[in-house]
Amino acid sequence: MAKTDIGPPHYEQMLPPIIKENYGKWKYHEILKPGVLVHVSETGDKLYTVRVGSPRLVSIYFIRDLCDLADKYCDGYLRFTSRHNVEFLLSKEENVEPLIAELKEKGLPVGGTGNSISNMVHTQGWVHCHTPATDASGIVKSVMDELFEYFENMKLPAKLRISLACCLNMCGAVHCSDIAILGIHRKAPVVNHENLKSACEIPTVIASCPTAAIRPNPKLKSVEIKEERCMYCGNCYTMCPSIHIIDPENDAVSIWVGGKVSNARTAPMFSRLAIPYLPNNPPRWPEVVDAVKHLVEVYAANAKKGERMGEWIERIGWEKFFEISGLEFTDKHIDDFTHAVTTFRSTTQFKW
Amino acid sequence: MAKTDIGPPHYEQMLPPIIKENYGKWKYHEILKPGVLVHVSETGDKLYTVRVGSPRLVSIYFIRDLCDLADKYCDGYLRFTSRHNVEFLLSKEENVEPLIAELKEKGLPVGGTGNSISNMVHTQGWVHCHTPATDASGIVKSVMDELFEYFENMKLPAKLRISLACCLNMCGAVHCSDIAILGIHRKAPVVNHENLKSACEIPTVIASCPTAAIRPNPKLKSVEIKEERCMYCGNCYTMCPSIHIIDPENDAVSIWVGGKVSNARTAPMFSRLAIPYLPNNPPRWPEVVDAVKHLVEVYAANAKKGERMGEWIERIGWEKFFEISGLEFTDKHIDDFTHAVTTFRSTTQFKW
Amino acid sequence: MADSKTPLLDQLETGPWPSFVKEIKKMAPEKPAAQDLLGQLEVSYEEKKGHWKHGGIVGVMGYGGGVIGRYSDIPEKFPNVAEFHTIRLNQPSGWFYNTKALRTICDLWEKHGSGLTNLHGSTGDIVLLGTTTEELQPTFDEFSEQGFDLGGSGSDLRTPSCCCGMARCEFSCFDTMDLCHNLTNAFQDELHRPMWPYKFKIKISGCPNDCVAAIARSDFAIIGTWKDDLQIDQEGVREYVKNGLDIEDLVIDRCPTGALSWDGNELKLEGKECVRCMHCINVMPKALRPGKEKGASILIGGKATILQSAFLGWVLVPFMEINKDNDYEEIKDLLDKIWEWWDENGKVRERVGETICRLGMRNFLRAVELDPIPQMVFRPRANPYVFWWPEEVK
Amino acid sequence: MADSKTPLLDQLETGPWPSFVKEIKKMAPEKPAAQDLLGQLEVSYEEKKGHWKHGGIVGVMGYGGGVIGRYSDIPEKFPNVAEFHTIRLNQPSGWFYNTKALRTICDLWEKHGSGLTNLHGSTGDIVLLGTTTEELQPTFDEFSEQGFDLGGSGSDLRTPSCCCGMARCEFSCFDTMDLCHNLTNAFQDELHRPMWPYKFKIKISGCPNDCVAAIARSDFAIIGTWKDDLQIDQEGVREYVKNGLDIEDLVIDRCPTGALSWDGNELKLEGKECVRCMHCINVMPKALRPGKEKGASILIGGKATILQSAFLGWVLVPFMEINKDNDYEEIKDLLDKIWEWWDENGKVRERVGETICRLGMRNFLRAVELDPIPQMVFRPRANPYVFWWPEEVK
Ligand code: SRM
Ligand code: SRM
Ligand code: SRM
Ligand code: SRM
Ligand code: SF4
Ligand code: SF4
Ligand code: SF4
Ligand code: SF4
Ligand code: SF4
Ligand code: SF4
Ligand code: SF4
Ligand code: SF4
Repeated sequence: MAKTDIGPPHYEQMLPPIIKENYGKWKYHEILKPGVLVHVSETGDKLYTVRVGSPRLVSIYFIRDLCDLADKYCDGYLRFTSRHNVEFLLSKEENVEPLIAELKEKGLPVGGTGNSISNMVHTQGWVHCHTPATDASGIVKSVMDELFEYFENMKLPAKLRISLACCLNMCGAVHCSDIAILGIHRKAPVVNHENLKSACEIPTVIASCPTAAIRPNPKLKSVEIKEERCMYCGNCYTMCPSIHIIDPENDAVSIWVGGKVSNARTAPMFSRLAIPYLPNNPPRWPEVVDAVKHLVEVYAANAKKGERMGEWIERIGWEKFFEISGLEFTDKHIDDFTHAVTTFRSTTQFKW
Repeated sequence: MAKTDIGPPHYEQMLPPIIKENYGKWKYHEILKPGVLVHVSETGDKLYTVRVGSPRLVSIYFIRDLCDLADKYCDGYLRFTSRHNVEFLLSKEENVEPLIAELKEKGLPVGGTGNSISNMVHTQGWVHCHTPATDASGIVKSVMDELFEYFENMKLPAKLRISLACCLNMCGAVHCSDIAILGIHRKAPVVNHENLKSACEIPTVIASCPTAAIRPNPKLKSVEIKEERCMYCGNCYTMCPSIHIIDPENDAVSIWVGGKVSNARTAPMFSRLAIPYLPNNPPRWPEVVDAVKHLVEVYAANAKKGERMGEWIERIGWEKFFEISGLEFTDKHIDDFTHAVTTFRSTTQFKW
Repeated sequence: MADSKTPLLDQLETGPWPSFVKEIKKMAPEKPAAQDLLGQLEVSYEEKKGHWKHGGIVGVMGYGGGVIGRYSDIPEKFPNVAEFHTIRLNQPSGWFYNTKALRTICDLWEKHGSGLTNLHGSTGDIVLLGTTTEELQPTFDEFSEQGFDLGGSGSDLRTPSCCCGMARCEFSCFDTMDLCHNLTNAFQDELHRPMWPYKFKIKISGCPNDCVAAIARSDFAIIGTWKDDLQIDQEGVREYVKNGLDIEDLVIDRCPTGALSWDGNELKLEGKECVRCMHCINVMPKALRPGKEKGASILIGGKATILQSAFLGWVLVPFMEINKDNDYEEIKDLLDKIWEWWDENGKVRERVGETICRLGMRNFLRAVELDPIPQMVFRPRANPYVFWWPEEVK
Repeated sequence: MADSKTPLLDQLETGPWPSFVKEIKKMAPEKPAAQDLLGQLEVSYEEKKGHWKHGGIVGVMGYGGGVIGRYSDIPEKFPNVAEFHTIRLNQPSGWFYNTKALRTICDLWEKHGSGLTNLHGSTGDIVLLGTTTEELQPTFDEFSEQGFDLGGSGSDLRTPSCCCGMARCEFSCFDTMDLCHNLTNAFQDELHRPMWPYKFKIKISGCPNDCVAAIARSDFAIIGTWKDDLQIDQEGVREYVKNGLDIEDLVIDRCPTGALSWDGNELKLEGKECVRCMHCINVMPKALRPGKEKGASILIGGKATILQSAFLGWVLVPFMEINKDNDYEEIKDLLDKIWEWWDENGKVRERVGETICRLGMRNFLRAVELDPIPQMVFRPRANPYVFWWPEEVK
């Protein structure tokens, strides 16, 4: 039998010699050009990093290609980033340009550093999950195609992080992204009473609803959903397969803005609703792509240098953001969950 | 039978001629000295106001004294302020000093304008209410005696508003005061099951509890209080006299800081817990008086000119406020009601 | 207990601040109720607890509110405060009085009650502190004859109040006192006959300084504001600077939106950045004034702690013209719509702000026929728990 | 359905960004599962809906997690993805690889699965995308033999992850990768055998830039920080200015607490005002560095929306020394205490932050034996609903 609980391979095996030797000794870094970093050690050693965009959903052929390049230029070492980019780690400066040339040839983009749009954190969508309100990879591809120049250069006011999650579970952790794309359901789920009886625990199902929209239906030994209380989070569906929420006519995409994670300058911020509804239009989701592009351009044109999306909006005020961006403000933008009242404008200070 | 629904007397009858003539024409004002304002009209007319501290709980003799003064110096007109001070309204500058002299003689303080401590908004306490955890007028008298100089001069960085409420109903609306004194109960109320049966509606009593600490006791046809869930707000007692919350051994006083109401510079702010417990020590509540005085002095010594208490604290950070003031930080300072999570420090930014 | 000693309370007669104990003592020789109040209060000071019983329903004919019933729980010791009810009289707008009116109050209260008052209660009423059940009706009858009426109590409209406004303040953006008087009279029924889920308070401030704390202490706050740029008298500004005002530190740097700049000679305002906080005007009232296109912001939901914790009122209507000429029709219409919805949807003892939170702003806005706008919120929602209207989905 | 056409997906092969469709197609000739995945995905694109059924419990021996069961709801059309389970492999710290290891993964996955992966999943695992129930155990066995183990899924500890830290970053305040590796190994049982109310995530960033989004995406965030003043190389600062950096606008004015000033020659730091936000260091990495007294802040409670809306982690321990020498004892002790309390008190599907909110920080802090300190909150409570401990009252 196989050994269990051995844990992951030790990271030390995975480090190129230059990193082993300079571990903890890095002094400073520079971005030499988009996608290319150099880290300089106290020892004087220099480590070059070439960052490469990846579709994340990759085949073993893709990985083997990466390995070939790493063997050729990087002593056989490479890494991935927290946003699913690939990073080639070079100890020799003279390898940088040849590597880049070969990457270009293979259609692999170099960029994502500094004030750019990096790879999109995203999720499974129709490729592998059972709860999605939209696809993940398809939208990512469409958006990144359109915003490609922002990956390859660093002309934005600051970093801009775009993420996507295909349902409210938010596996893409879109809740703190400069721009977030979120798949949403828009109709109360339908209960299959016949199945529910045997498949699901009724108290658990009832407890799963954040808005207490579910009550028991003792007659049917099932549950009932109070439609006007349901906001389609899908949590009951997660708990119980007999409650069906997927609905191609109404499933859609929403856009959120202004989140950030870093503690630089301002505290981390949540992303906030910008566009409540855009239709699901595969294969290229033109409405979503246009909306994201528009937001990027409005931000690029108006923010100060060094200002993240949310920092810019908070400085000018959300009322100005809606004006400048031309987005419609609707009752959906007004929070109505637990902390709603903390978002209500309890001052006479506002701009016309 | 008496006429009903006639409404209050018309304000026009109550206005001195100089105000009637210059109604809506005031151009600017100046504070000539503490307690003395002049308002200058576009017509050139000048209205002098002398502001006088009042105990608020007054006898008809006090009012008649005021009337005598107003008849003598103010053409028979005066007003009260939103903080229960008296304002004498003079059309003749030469009357100002004689009025002040006579006020002093009668022991009535002149002040409360500009960067001062004005009169304390407060409540009934043991004088007239049934739910108080402390007295109102007695603490006010004790605090104002001690802080008297701040009423009579204007040497604070900004206005400082102190309020008091004798129970969580907060009739003194202490929730947005620079310094708030709040009477608190500290033990779960005791239910008189025998009475409750007949005197109170059980569903209403249960619904009255913000923390759902009350459940029915069908056996006794009464209710039961889950002690560990009760935070002694007294709301059940308000709804039902058979639930007794007053407890002289544990009733006490708490101190809150940093609230404000005006929209000037910063949005209005809630007062926040500074001192969770001080004992009820009539007749002069020395612990409460000392604590308030200390807070005023710490503020006066550290805030920038023009900065309200809450603005100062928010600028330096609450961790610094606790350090500078020497107040103890306890688990009681950490919110645990509905919006608690919005007060938790969700950033690595803080001072040591 | 006419001869009770009050050593504890006596200690509150000294010190520079005027003493409420002295006030009670002033009435004591004439009023046994005042004497017993003092006695009972001394007991409270000894025992550290109040001695009033839970209220009781007392009142005057035709009214459901305006009187707070109060009974001693030691009437055997203090029989003269066995009944000690409060009458709330509606104050005139802005708490202005002629001495004749005040003397009338004194005379009538000397006749019918304890002779003790609060000027004023913290909602704004003239609080007549302490009389018997029997005296309530006669007291009211005489006050009514003299042109006074009751204020609110219970689940009704509470006595509206306002700052002195145009009567004594150059900042006032509309006539607060007239509006307060008008609304109070228009809603006499709502004020006097409790019929709602809970209390409802209206407070009116002439500008964002909010001198009646409307945003914190009223369900419906009317706070003056303006739409155009604030008015600058450059000469006046220079005068302040000449007289030593550190304009950079105390004005420019404190503007919350950086709308102001000073080049040593002229104060420049970026009008669309100004959020009308009043700060610069407050510092330089001789030189700066609110704009000319004046009106008010309406905020909804303010209240103290009970039940769902304190709320500060939030923007419902960013700008409303305050129109004396049409008898303030817009405000009254809005109030009617709000009350109708709240009355229908509010739970017992639920302030309107709490009902809105429970049922969602979207439902409330639909009911009162207002469009959602960004000025209503600091920022949009962060959670994705969005509701859709049936007509919006297939 | 080996010959299904995919006109919609084909449109995603064009454009400059690398195409996941191409990746699937690369595998299709060799792997019927990849071919059917493509086909089923095309159906999803046509119908605008997913075609995967609600999960199912599948796994490997000795483990309660690490595999996500997945079944097609149209297996008759796409029999090769009738079963299409995911295996989560625990990545090495910092996502560093040698090509040998990567090639091993490829080879094994070519043998046992679809040949498709996510590098990486958004929790950080190597996600092996799609195999049959039958293949699960053999796949695991071979990976185990090659030194790989499963990651987390279900109500257990999820695969911890960390930024590259000292391996490739000058800002790192401790050895993120070693800590991550150490904790992962120390808590193998917690990682592999779901036994808690819900999932629990640990993420580790070497400094407040938080490059693994620990504060937003983990229940327990370990984020590097320091206690003394940040280090300034004045020569380096002058160099930046000489090269055209607008230091006033881009550094001084952006410091959140005004801790910095620049006199044209020297950068002055008011050390006790600094909140270690990293901004100035980020702008001038050649001149500024974190202080020398390094460690980490521990934040608790971070998570996405479900159920009580998203939380950002909040400060639990402002500063903890990160001590390799004692095998990170302090952190492990703290984790044990937290888990013990949460396990006992948490409801089903309640993240630890939600349990804390429901039961109150005071109860939590007592359980984990930490003193309340102001750094834990932005500001103290505004509502007066304060609880007292039985021993504090009479
Ligand atoms: C490689 C990576 C860490 C890893 O172990 O994988 C990394 C590496 C670096 N980060 Fe990061 N960050 C990485 C994800 C993040 C994330 C997480 C995310 O995006 O999901 C954040 C938080 C983002 C947010 O706030 O929403 C992040 C916030 C930062 C910041 C703060 C930026 C700000 O001002 O808000 C800096 C500082 C800076 O760039 O000036 C930073 C700086 C850096 C530096 C310069 C650190 C250094 O000295 O080496 C590295 C190169 C940055 C660059 O791309 O220009 N890194 N960095 C991650 C690359 C992701 C990618 O492929 O794009
Ligand atoms: C008389 C009164 C209104 C009334 O109708 O009764 C009043 C009158 C004035 N207020 Fe006020 N305020 C009055 C209560 C308030 C309140 C309400 C309260 O304290 O409960 C506030 C909100 C306080 C708060 O934020 O907590 C208030 C916040 C202001 C402010 C804003 C101060 C700030 O910077 O936050 C100003 C502007 C200023 O003083 O520079 C102001 C300014 C003024 C001016 C200068 C307006 C004017 O041009 O005449 C008046 C003289 C002020 C003074 O005392 O120096 N008034 N003012 C109230 C006097 C109460 C008293 O007896 O002390
Ligand atoms: C007399 C007065 C205090 C004072 O000394 O000035 C007062 C006295 C009482 N208030 Fe009040 N409230 C008074 C202004 C307020 C205010 C301040 C305001 O209106 O600006 C508030 C906070 C603002 C607000 O409404 O949110 C206030 C919030 C309460 C509450 C809590 C309401 C809430 O929703 O949070 C209660 C509890 C209740 O209604 O059962 C309450 C209840 C009471 C009762 C009736 C006690 C009770 O539970 O039945 C008190 C009667 C005392 C007595 O026997 O005389 N009183 N009460 C004030 C009314 C005088 C007047 O009419 O002018
Ligand atoms: C594979 C992955 C998405 C991806 O494409 O990368 C994923 C996929 C799923 N997640 Fe997730 N989550 C993944 C990272 C996340 C993250 C991000 C993170 O960890 O940084 C989050 C948000 C952060 C957080 O935990 O709060 C996340 C929040 C959820 C939630 C909501 C949890 C919550 O408390 O809010 C659920 C719902 C649940 O647990 O039932 C969920 C549930 C699921 C399930 C198991 C669906 C379900 O309801 O049973 C998905 C299986 C999809 C499939 O069939 O492959 N997933 N999930 C990620 C794990 C890969 C890996 O191990 O590396
Ligand atoms: S976000 Fe929702 S649909 Fe997408 S992978 Fe996660 S659980 Fe599945
Ligand atoms: S979808 Fe969400 S809101 Fe609707 S019933 Fe299910 S759990 Fe409740
Ligand atoms: S604050 Fe409480 S005790 Fe004081 S008067 Fe109001 S209701 Fe009565
Ligand atoms: S005092 Fe308040 S918390 Fe305690 S049982 Fe009564 S209503 Fe509930
Ligand atoms: S609220 Fe404004 S208008 Fe009214 S008194 Fe205060 S400063 Fe004047
Ligand atoms: S009123 Fe306030 S916001 Fe407007 S310019 Fe003056 S200080 Fe700035
Ligand atoms: S979190 Fe800090 S230490 Fe880690 S990679 Fe990012 S910048 Fe470097
Ligand atoms: S690290 Fe941040 S807070 Fe500290 S000095 Fe630099 S910019 Fe200011």
